[in-house]
Amino acid sequence: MSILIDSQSRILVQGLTGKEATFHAGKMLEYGTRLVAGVTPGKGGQRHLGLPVYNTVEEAVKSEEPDVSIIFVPPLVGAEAIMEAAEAGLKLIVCITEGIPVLDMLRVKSWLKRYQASLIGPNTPGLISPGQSKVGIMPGHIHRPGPVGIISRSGTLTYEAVQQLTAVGLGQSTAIGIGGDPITGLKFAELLELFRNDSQTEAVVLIGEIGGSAEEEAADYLKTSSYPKPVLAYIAGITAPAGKRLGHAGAIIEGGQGSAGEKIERLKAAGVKIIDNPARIGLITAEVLSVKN
Amino acid sequence: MSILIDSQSRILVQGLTGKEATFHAGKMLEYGTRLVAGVTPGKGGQRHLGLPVYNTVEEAVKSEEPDVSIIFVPPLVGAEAIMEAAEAGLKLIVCITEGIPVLDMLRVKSWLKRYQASLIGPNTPGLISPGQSKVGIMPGHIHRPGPVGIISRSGTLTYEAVQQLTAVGLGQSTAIGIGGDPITGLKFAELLELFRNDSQTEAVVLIGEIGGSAEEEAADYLKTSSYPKPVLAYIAGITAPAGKRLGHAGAIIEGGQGSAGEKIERLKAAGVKIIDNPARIGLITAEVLSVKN
Amino acid sequence: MLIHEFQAKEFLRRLDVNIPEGRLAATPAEAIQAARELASPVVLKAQVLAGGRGKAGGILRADNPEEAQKLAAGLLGSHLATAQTGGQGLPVFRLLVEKAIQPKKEFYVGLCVDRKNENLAVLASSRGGIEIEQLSASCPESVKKIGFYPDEGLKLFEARRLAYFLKLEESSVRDFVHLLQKLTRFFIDHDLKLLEINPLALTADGKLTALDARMEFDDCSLPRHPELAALRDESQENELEREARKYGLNYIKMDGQIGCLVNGAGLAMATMDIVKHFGGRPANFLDIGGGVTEEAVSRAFEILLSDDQVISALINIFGGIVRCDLVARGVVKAAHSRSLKKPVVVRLEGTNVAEGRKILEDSGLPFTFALDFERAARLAVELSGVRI
Amino acid sequence: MLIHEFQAKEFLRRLDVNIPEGRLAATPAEAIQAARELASPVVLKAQVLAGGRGKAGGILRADNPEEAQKLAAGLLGSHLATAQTGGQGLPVFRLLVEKAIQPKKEFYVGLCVDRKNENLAVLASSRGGIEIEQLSASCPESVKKIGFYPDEGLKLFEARRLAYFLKLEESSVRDFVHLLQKLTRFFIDHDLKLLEINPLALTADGKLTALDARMEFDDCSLPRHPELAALRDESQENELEREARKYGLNYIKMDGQIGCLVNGAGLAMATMDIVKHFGGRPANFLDIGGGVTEEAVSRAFEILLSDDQVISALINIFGGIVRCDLVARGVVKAAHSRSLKKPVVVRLEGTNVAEGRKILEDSGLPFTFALDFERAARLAVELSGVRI
Repeated sequence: MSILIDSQSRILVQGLTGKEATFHAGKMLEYGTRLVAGVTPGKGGQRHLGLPVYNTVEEAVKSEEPDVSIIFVPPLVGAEAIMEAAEAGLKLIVCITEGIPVLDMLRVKSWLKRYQASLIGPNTPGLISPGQSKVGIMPGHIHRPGPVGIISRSGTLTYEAVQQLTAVGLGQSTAIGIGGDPITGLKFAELLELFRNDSQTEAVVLIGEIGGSAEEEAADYLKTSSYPKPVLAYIAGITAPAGKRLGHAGAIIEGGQGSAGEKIERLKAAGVKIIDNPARIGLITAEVLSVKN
Repeated sequence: MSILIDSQSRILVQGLTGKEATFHAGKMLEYGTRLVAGVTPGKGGQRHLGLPVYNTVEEAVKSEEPDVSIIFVPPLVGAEAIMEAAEAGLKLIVCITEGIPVLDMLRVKSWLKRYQASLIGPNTPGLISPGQSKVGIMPGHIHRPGPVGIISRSGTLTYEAVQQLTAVGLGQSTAIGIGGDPITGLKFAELLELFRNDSQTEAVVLIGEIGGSAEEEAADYLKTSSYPKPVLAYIAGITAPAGKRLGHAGAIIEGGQGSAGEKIERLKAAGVKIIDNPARIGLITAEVLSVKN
Repeated sequence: MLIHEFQAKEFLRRLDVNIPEGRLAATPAEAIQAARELASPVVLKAQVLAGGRGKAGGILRADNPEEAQKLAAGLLGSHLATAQTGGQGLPVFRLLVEKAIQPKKEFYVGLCVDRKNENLAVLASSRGGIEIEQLSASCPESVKKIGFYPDEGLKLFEARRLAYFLKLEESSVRDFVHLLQKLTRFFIDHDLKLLEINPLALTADGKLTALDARMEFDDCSLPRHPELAALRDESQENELEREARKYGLNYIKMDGQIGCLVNGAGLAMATMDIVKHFGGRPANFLDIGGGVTEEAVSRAFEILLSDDQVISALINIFGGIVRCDLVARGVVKAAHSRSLKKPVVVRLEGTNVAEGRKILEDSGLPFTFALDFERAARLAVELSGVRI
Repeated sequence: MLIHEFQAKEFLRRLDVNIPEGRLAATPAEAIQAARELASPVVLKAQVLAGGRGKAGGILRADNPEEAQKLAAGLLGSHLATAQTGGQGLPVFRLLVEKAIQPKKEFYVGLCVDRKNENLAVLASSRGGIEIEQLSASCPESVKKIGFYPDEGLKLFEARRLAYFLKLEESSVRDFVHLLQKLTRFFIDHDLKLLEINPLALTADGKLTALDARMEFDDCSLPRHPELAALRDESQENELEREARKYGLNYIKMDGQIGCLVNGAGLAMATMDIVKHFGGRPANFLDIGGGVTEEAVSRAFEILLSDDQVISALINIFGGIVRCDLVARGVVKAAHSRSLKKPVVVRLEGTNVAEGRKILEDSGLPFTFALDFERAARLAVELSGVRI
């Protein structure tokens, strides 16, 4: 199986004709992702990368019936793009854009409730179900289909984890970047719930980091859900100083909240296997899975 | 039984110390309604009509555990009062205030969705479950407990209907004014659904009027719900000219929509017994009930 | 509260929305002066608070200043009866004299409160110049509606969607989106109930220009917009209705013979309806309201009696908050001052009914009492000369 | 982006929020002049972008102008190290000289983005003057929080609830509600992330006065608030961090010996963590980002090397969008220009890894290659002099 996307997923690219989108849409097509259309206001009627371009998401939905949208637009119109996708009926929206103002994201979250749409990101590399569909900007070739689900707040660190897993012979069911911003769409807990019901997934690796409380919420979820699969976690930022923003807008210890140590304690107490050396994500996951099987 | 309120209902009065509220709270107490507290910002700690007064609804809820609030405040703070009541956890809010701006009411309706609170009104005489509780400004003495549920957009016309029913020996389970404004809380359809499940109620009388589409929605509801009890309706305003507001802010035929004739046709098609003479509401209801029994 | 086209356009001008160059003229001399200043063919537009002016002859084109003067002389001081005004029409005290504009295309744009969906709606159509109700009925696919909430406002993508629906060229899409943003902001900030630009013209130079504008404010919100209250034009109201409003009465003049005085809007409508049910014709809607004074009741009854069409009167009071004795005293006072000659049927019910009845009986005036609603209505109809 | 107290107070002044009368002083002479004009005991407040100034000696009282001058001379030009600044502290270039105020009571009022609840929050406490984190930890019942949404704003009843929680007298309730309305409006309109008034004083004459003010704007939103960008004070940033920011690099100086150059924030944190895991101490966080240029990589490596505490360096690149050859060229350029002597461990992975490695090898510079993440980290730690 996999979660959220598979080989049947029909993908729309918002902002398709932009430079970054053009590059990554090309890579997605190479990977075999079913891109069906693009949207760029004012360029409706053109074709780009062989795909039809529409002025509005509504028109694209009517003609091409996509079920997932991936967004590459400038940050100040990012919130609008997400809202437009949700309103047009897309149930999964992946926002790559970095730098969307935080108040805009609060408005987006309220908006999404009205439409039962799921958001991945913003400021995310996207997600991939190896061998089926890549909806994001991650290097496709390092992935293999397999039993490990990955949920991560990071980009390159996820690639690192994926490569380690692939190197020890463990493929991935779906690998998802939830995004590095303070306010994001789906987080660890909701995605754990999806992996729970996915037959392909045998273990889930969480890659968290300082800031916010997504990891703590995951711990609360796991504590009360008798989760049937092993969950492992690496939390980045054990060396991070308080009050400093480490690259990601969301990676900051504020008012004493959101430290890596606190997150690790909470996850450990919820039965999660903590990985304290980020170079051993692959090895430790393999150990856990071999013990289980 | 009865719906929404009964002898156990604990009532809070927002704006209790005002002139109108004082008068009507007195009448409600005379009727036997269980008023438990009042709220007037700045008068917290005082007593009024023997009731404790609080500064905020939150405090009143904490101390007196009301489950219904009735609101008598000036129109420009009416929306705030409703929101405060919903936010404090009250599940039924009755707003007597007339003249709340329509954009305020749109905001209120969005707000209420978040709290699963039901609103009656604004610009309503309130509601009464005869012999049990009167939460409103209607003359209590004309009511009798009995089998007829009443839902009305009007005030004095409802009193007229009640008196006619009482005169022919038919009491009322609950009589509810839904309010004469363009945007109101519960409307005919939702209240019909409540009467459906009320064992005391054997028939429901709707008193509608020109403007809006609440009657049409009731017709749509009845058409698809195999409603188990007879429903009768009188629609006021068959003589109303288009484009003129007849007293109630909501009673206006706009853009050819909302005429009494249209409403009557729709209700008739949904199996509702139409009463075309407002002086015969009591008699016709008695006929329908005697045929049924 | 409706405002005049020229007032609405002044708001648009302040929002930097394009409007035709124009002048207000209250006399033919001002009209010729305006036409000269505008130095081109002009349009004279009667400023009355009703739609349908074009078909009713309230919008006229003048090719030169002299023609403008002549046409203005005909319009000013006249009454303009449109499909929306009723028979007598509304007095024309001012004309808006505007440079005539030749649009390439005309659109409809409207914002309103959507009662059914409990939000705001923006409507647009590529068939401007036609009433929206007519358009929605005859050609619904030419109208697109988008709902939005006052706290959220209209999103850019929603405005863009309408622009593409109208098949605007890319250069106009941005202007249109910008226009809608300004209109929705204004609508929300000023508590409007209706804002229409019809037609919105696309001119030869590619500009979007508001050729007409209609704005209605929410009366309930006027206390928080004191600057708006001054825009009310009482000359456009029926004299009796205006007089009634001063006393907090809801009075609407109609064309029948039976004057009705009632407390409560629903009961007032029902009273009109039952009059019609028995073959009579109501002369008015009149709700004296809940917080009425004796003085206001007296004025209400005077207003009712001062309508020459009224043959008989029907007083129907279900006293709750309103006390029957108060109503009776007001009625007697008015009846005396107008030396009442018309037959009056009275039905009193509720609070202080005995006192009320006694006051009426003791007045020595020719009131006819009825015990219930139906008998009261039948009597009033019969007394108006209709045989039941 | 944090702004200074005096800048935040200027915003408050424009909102008609009471603030103490004050002057900005950049020299002791200006300080004495300010104290004379204020004609009363004054408070001198060091303008540095960090909290905890009071305890660190950055807020001083002067009873007369001469004392003000003397204290100003001590503060101006010095570095102020508070609990929030780290060891070196921040330079004091300006003082806010304010009339000393004797409050009857002090409150805390703060607005912030609530990540967990995904809305905005207003917090209030009757124990002003203390850091809110401390207060929440030591005395949670003294803090009340109310959440609200940016599109809806704070409702009056919510503001009133806070006022009653603070046990304000009725005369101050209205002022407080009014104050909160202004602050929330400002917060939302200007895309703030944090706004604190701490303490908010109730003075003897019953006025609510902001004795201190802290505002942080959302960097992401600055492009739509061009007027705010000018408020940035670069003097308050670490020189290397400021230099890095110019090139779009995320660099945070720390106190270790191993310089790290990484692409991606998560991998950069993980690289610091693994260094610590093997007993080393990272000298910095450095994420070169996804859209980096050769020039920026070169500057990044120069910045890293210019830190005298750095003994060894660790370059960890997982090429995706970033190409290894581009990074290699930038690194070689910097190494040449700084005549590299420190040991540098390199781990390259992903896009164009072979080309990158070749460029490094051909440079003739002393790079040590490691095949994977763990070996790279161990080597760098060992080369920094730690025995594993």
